[in-house]
Amino acid sequence: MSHQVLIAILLLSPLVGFIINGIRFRSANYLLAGSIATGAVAVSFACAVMLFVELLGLPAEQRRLTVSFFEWIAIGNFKVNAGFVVDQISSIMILIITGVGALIHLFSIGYMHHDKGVTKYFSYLNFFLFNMLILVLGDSLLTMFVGWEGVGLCSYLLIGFWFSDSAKAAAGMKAFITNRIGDAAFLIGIFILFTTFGTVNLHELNALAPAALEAGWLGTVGLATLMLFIGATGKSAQIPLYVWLPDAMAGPTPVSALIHAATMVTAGVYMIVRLNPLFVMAPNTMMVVAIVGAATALLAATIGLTQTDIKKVLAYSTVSQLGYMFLAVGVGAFGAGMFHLMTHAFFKALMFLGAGSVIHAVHEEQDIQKMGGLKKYLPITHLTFVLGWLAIIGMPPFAGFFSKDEILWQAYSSPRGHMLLWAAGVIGAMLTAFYMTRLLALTFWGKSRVDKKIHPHESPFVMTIPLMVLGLLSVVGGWVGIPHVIGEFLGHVPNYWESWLAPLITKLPSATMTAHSATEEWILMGSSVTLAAISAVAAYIIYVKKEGVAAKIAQAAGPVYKAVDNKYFVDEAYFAGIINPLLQASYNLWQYVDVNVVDKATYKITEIVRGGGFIVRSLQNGNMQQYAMYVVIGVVVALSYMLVG
Amino acid sequence: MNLVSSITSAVSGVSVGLTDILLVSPMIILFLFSLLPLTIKVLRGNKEQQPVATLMEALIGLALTATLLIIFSGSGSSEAGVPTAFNGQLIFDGLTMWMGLITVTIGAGAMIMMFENPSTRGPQFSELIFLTMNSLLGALVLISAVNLITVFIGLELMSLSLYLMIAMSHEQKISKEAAIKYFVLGSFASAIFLYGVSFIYGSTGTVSTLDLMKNAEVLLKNSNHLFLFGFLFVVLGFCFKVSIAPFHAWTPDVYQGAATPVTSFMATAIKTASFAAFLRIIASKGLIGSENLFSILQWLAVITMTVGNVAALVQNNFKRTLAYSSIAHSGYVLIGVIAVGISQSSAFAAAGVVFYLLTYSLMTMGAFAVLSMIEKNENNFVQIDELAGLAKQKPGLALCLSIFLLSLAGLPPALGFFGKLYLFSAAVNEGLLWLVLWGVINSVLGAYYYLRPIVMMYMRDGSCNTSESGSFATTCMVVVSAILIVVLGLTSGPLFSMIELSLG
Amino acid sequence: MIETNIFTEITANHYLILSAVLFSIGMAGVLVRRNIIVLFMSIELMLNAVNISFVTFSHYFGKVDGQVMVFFVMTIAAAEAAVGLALAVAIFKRFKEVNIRFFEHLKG
Amino acid sequence: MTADTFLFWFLAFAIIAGALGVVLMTNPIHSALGLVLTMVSVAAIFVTLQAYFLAGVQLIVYAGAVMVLFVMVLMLFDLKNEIQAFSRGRIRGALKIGSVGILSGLIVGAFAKALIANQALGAKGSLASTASTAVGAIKPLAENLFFNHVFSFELLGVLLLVIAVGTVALSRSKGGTHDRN
Amino acid sequence: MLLSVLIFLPVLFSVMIVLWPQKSSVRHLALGFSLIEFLVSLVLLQRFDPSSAALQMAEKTTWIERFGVSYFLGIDGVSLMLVMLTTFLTPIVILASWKSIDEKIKGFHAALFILQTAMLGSFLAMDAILFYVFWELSLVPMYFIIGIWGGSRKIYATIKFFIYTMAGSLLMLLAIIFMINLTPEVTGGAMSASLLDFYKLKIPFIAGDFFTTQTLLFFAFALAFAIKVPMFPLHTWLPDAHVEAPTPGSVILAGVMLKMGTYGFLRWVIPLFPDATEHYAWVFIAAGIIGIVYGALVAMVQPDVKKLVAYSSVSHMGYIVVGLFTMNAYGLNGALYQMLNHGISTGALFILIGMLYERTHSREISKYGGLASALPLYTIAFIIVTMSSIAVPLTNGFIGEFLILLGAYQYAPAVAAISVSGVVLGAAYMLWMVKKVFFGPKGELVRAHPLQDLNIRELAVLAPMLIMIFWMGLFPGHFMSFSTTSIDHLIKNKHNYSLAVVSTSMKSLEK
Repeated sequence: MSHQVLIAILLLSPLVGFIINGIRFRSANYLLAGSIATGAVAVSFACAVMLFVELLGLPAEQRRLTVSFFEWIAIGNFKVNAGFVVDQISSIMILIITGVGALIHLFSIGYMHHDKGVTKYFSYLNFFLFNMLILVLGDSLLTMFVGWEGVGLCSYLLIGFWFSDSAKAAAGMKAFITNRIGDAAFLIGIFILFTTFGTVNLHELNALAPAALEAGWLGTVGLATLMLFIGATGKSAQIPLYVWLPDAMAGPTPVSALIHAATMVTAGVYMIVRLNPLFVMAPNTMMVVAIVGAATALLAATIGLTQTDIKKVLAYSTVSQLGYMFLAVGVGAFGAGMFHLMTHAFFKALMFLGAGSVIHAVHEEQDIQKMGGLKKYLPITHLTFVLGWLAIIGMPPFAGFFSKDEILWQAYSSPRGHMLLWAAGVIGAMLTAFYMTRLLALTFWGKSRVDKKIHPHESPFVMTIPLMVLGLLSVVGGWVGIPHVIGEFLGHVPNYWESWLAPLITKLPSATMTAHSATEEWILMGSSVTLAAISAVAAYIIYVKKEGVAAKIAQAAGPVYKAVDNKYFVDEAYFAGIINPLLQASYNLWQYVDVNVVDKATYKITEIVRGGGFIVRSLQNGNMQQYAMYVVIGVVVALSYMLVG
Repeated sequence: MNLVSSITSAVSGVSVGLTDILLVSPMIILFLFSLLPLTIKVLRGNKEQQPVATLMEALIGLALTATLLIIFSGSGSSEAGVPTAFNGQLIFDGLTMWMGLITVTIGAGAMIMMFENPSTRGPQFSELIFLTMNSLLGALVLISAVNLITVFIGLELMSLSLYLMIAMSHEQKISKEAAIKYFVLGSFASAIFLYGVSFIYGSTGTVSTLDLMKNAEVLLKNSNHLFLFGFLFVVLGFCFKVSIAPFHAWTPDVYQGAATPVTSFMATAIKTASFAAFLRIIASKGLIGSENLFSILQWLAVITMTVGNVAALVQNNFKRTLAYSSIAHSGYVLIGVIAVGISQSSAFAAAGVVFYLLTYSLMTMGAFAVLSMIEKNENNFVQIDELAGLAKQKPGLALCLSIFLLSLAGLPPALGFFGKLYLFSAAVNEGLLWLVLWGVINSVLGAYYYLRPIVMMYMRDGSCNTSESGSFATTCMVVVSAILIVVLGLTSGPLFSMIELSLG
Repeated sequence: MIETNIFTEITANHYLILSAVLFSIGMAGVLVRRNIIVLFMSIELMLNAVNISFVTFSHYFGKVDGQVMVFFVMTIAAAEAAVGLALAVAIFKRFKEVNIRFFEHLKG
Repeated sequence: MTADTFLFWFLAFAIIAGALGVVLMTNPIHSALGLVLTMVSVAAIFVTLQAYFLAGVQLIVYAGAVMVLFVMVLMLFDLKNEIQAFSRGRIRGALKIGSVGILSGLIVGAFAKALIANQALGAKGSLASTASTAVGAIKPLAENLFFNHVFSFELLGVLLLVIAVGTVALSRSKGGTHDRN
Repeated sequence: MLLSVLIFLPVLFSVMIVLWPQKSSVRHLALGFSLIEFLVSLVLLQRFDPSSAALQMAEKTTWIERFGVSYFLGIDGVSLMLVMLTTFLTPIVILASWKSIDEKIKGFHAALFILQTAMLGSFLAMDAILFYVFWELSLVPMYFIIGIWGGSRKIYATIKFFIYTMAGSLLMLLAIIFMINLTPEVTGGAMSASLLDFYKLKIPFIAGDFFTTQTLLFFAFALAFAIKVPMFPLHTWLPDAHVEAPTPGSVILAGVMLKMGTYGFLRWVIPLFPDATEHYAWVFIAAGIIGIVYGALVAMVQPDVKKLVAYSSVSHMGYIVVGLFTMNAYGLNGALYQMLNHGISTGALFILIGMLYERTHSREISKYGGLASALPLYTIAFIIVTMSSIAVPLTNGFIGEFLILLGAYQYAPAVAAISVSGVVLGAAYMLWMVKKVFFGPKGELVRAHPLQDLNIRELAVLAPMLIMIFWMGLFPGHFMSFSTTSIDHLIKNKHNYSLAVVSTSMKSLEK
């Protein structure tokens, strides 16, 4: 099969699944719906694998399969095709998306079997995958934007899947609108790029990217990339637009795994990697990206410390990990960013699914304070969760170790890196280790705090198989990108990841490339791992061994704890600072401008005219002498005018 | 012997030829037919004949008049010159023909309404018809006269008949009050008019408009105040007749007090005739130099439109609303009259005025006719609110009234729009932009009150209905008018060209 | 311009001014008197003023058509008087009043 | 002061006095008497202007017929002194009188200016010297009337007929369909 | 002949409907008629040559010779799509009003067809007076539709609608008359009201001096169109009219009649007064931007669904105006496309709201909630239309909005930057409304009424709209290809605009 057909099948298969399930959305046959949906994604995955294989067979420079189905928009110079491209970056993305996607679909069959809207659920899920694939495959900014908005729409629908609950519906709305803010900036970015380069095709844009760094504080490309980055902060939940993601946990847990951990939220990272030649030329934007990434990583991690909802913890963890990815791309380590994207997809999907399994087991209870000691009831889940835990806290040789370490190293050593960025990363890693251990401890270990009426049970195979597969990936996923120092140590293990992506990654044009020794790298690596381990052990002690310490610490921290516990009051600040004033202003606008100015002005004119009418009426008093007087006065005035006028 | 010779010399001096008689034959016929019902009544021993017969006789008379008017008038576009009769006292040009036709036709409509309206039918119908026809005779004289004294006599014949017609309404008090008001103010205005005529006579030595206009330019240039004042008096006298503010004050009261058919007669036929005479005075090229006169007229037009529309806005009496609307429309027509006055080639603007008067008369007549059908008895004054529900009871009638009102508001494709279009075009052509702008603004005000009856008829529930007594003839008239308004609207081009050609 | 004594040299102007004064008095009468009959009389005064000016002009030009006009005006004035008085009678029958302040039903 | 002059001033005085009488007397009968005085004096003024025929007509038509009509109607109404003979309202009154005053001033001004400015038309200031014999004669008047204005003359006939019919009809009209029922 | 047939067929239909003896089958008859009309317009579409910028299928007959007024019809890329929109929406509207209009059915359908004639006429007329006639004529049936079949404050709303619109258009009439009086200088003597002769006029323009001929004429025309659009701050008639109008009235009003205003800009104002347009474009762009933001903000706080959609119209029409006055290919194409989009998506929204109103007799947002579980199909349709309205890609709305914003960016980045806030605010108010109405626990109205999901008829009403939403979103080329040539022609020759005339059957056509 030619690659055109493969791409077509890859894209259309989830769409067909969506349509079939969408038409029979009333059906409650979870098995049929799930099979259709999972099958559709599996087909896509097969295509993705075949495409990947096809790419492998090509020389490095030619690894670029394109297809254009039809001309979408063509106005003047603005031409956009429904064109898709599979290259080194997108091929990895489609593998992740369809692969992880297929597993999560499978998991959903078990997880959602009792839900009445299961068919609708699967159709949404398929539709999401379709849009996600468009996002990553699109060969122009605009096609990317189609998927970009499309996944936002699906996210909206899936977050609000249990719409009868107002809060859940509101969460969906919040996600969409917050995303829209980013999207608006994204659009501006597209306009700037199109106006500057005359194209929105990604390939052409990258080829046209200026060869020299942009001078000045913020040039055209700088502004464009900054706008695109703002778009990314919306989609990928970075400061200041991250607020939707924790709320998004209102959706079904597999959705959180697929959309809000593995795929959609990483779109921003993907987009920046895609356009790395442009970003590279805008150092200031890069700096912003890196700082925002680091700050988000820290901020979210701290909030994660205090959350008690199992999914919320994972959500803040996701935000934090996304921060790492942005930190990576911000310092120019695009490969590292992509690498972490992949490993994170594995272990975070795993943890979410694990959380799903737990929630399933304890009958929709999400508060970790009401769990504990589940290890014995849920052995498989526990085991896989531990794998994920080890991966996320960066224990070698688990997947997370390699990607996180790469990021930290780059943050330190890259010409655009900085000691502080590295420090932030390491602190973030410590915090991650801490709250993840806390999560694990409170959920699985220690004494059971589960309601006595509930009898937890292990999930069926349909749910545990994905867990196991993802667990495996969390272990081995990082081995494709073993750092050179370790590779050398292990005996010339190459960094496949780096070489695969190399043709599409622009080197940082920096004169001051400082040399860093391998020793330095070893030290840093060791210290970050050690610190994370210490942090994890501390958490273990606090939450398993010495219960009650946590409460004391919280009490000691006082207002700080309160602030963290309340997520720094960011949502409240947004409400008080932006949303409520805006609503109030709108109401006032309506009342004052429409009702009190425009309409009043209209009425005023009417009033004046009517007043004139009443004056005329009062002059018309029925007295004929009065009328004769008007005649005489009229004559006199006319005569006078005749004389003087 | 002596007597005989003097008579013959007189006869030869009179030089009344056949042409003169033929030219005035429409008037003669009109007069003779006006006598017919009355004579029959007298011969029957002062017993009314069937009103239908009276009406038929009158209508035949009017038809003959119209025919003769078409045959003998307006043939003056040939090189022989415009036909005049009686030593140039009357002129029978295109203006006479068109205005005469409008007046006579509309007069016929008014008679049909009189036939069925509760305040005019019944005993004394023949006298009423007699007066109406003689009023029309006066109107015809007014239209065709080019001698100020003939104008005056025509005016008086028209007006005096009208005073009596108003007073003859079966309604007891209000109509009498209206008549006396109209009479006092009318005579007052006549006196002013006459004084003006005497001034003109004093400054030019003639009262023939044709003659005096030859001197007008010189007199205006020297700003001879006697002439200016005299002329202004004459013009203002006409302004009174066509109810230009501030000489309009009689209009609402009299229109309201008079029986509806008589009101419609006043608002249409009489106004048309008065405007014709007004136009004839203004159209004589002698006045082009008088900028002051025209700026006075422009101000009057502005005041008139505004006063009419603004006052109609706050009215609830339907008849009074129409009266104010008629004042406003006088203002629009005055724009055209001014355009005629300042234009070098006046045919275009004059045709605009004639056409507008035609459209205005049709619409107003139609609206009054519907009102006349709704009136329950002679004491009934229809309020706009009382129209509620007419669309349910009489959908056809409501539709017709809507057409009349929308046409009055100047909404295409009804005739009223084209009337406004031509009139405003002529004015724009003469650079009267600000005046037209004002007219346009006023049209918006107008739309507001024209819509109110429509709102009532269609959008409010009510039980408005026509009176039980028969109204077949009026219905026919309403339908014909409505159809004419739509059809003439779409085919107004040739008609307008025809009018312009005959005026040129 | 000839210097003349306005008291001894009677010119056309004297007559015209007389007519103007008469006209104004008539006009004032129409404006201020409330008796409908007196109102008519005032109108007659105005018409008489018109007649004076017509005759003066006629005399002044040495032409007779001014007098013809006066003839017409007089006839019409008489006719007007007839109609007016008929109306007055008619209205008196209904209102039992001739003061116009009672005829203010139509207004607004 | 010649007789002509004296006559003019005397008649002018009579006319104005009569007119003022019409306007100012509160009793309508007194007003009517004032009107008679004015009409007769106007007839005399016509004589001084050599319009003898018109003077006669004035006497017959106005002083005779019209006045009789007025007086008859007044008798019919049986009117006494009126309580509200004049219209009310000071401002309105001032406005009325003021505007009439201005109007007469304007007209007088126009007369004064026009006749002096228009010497060119061949007129002279003095009446006595311009008195034409033709003006006074009845024949040219009749000729003018019947040659030039024959149509208007006939129309007057129609007018009078209309008046006759109309006034009769008006006086006979019962008015009000409700009355008859 | 085809254009005449297209325009006047509805008049014939309306007469036939009035004369139709059977009251029960009037609806079927009207639906059939409107479908016939749609078929005729399809023939038109088929005969249209998209590669030519000329005026096609022109017909010209002298009407009022004295003023050079002629019965002059023609179609080009600018008007074709709007004509199609009109004929497309009418059958839908008739089907949508199947249940909601239950009194004076004959009158309603007759008025609807007259309205259709007026709208088609305004899009096809190439003569100033003819255009004005149709333009004003369109007021009358709409006036009745709102006034007779409207809601509780219908009279207030309909009079406001009428007076506002008429006030604007009368100034335009004055301007038209003035221009007719100018034409002798280009026609060599005779007056002409033909648009083509108007195009030839070189109307003096002095930048900065407001009281020059072109500027004044420009504003006279622009005011008429701005009120119709309606542009801020002349928009207040719209919410009232929409809220009070019956569903079909709202659909036609939002779907087609507002487009008459924007079409007027495109056909009349921009080509006729290029200098003034360029010089004063900022005024309209500013008003457009304010409209976008203002409409969206105010929509956010509306308690009534219909009023919310009405204000959203203000916002959307703001986009169109911005697009028009950017005067570049993206802006103009986008604006034209957005006219169609708005017609379809806002039309569909009004239809949907109408269906809801038929079920519950209320439009108050706060009384709803949880509708999604009661009416799933309805909810799906509503959400799709919402997505179109807030311009989610792959729906029609996106294409138009994107192109307009692109055009705006090329005009001035700041314009795009501010306009783009409409994208966010649009999502905010629409989703807020969706959330309140469809999600959350069941509201009092939803509990109180036994609600039926969409029936076959309603599906048939919505299906074409939904299909169009995706068709236009996926393949905009299918639609834009008809208009791009004309718009390119306009942009290239904006200071020297003229239209060639291609006529199928004309002998007497000059030039």
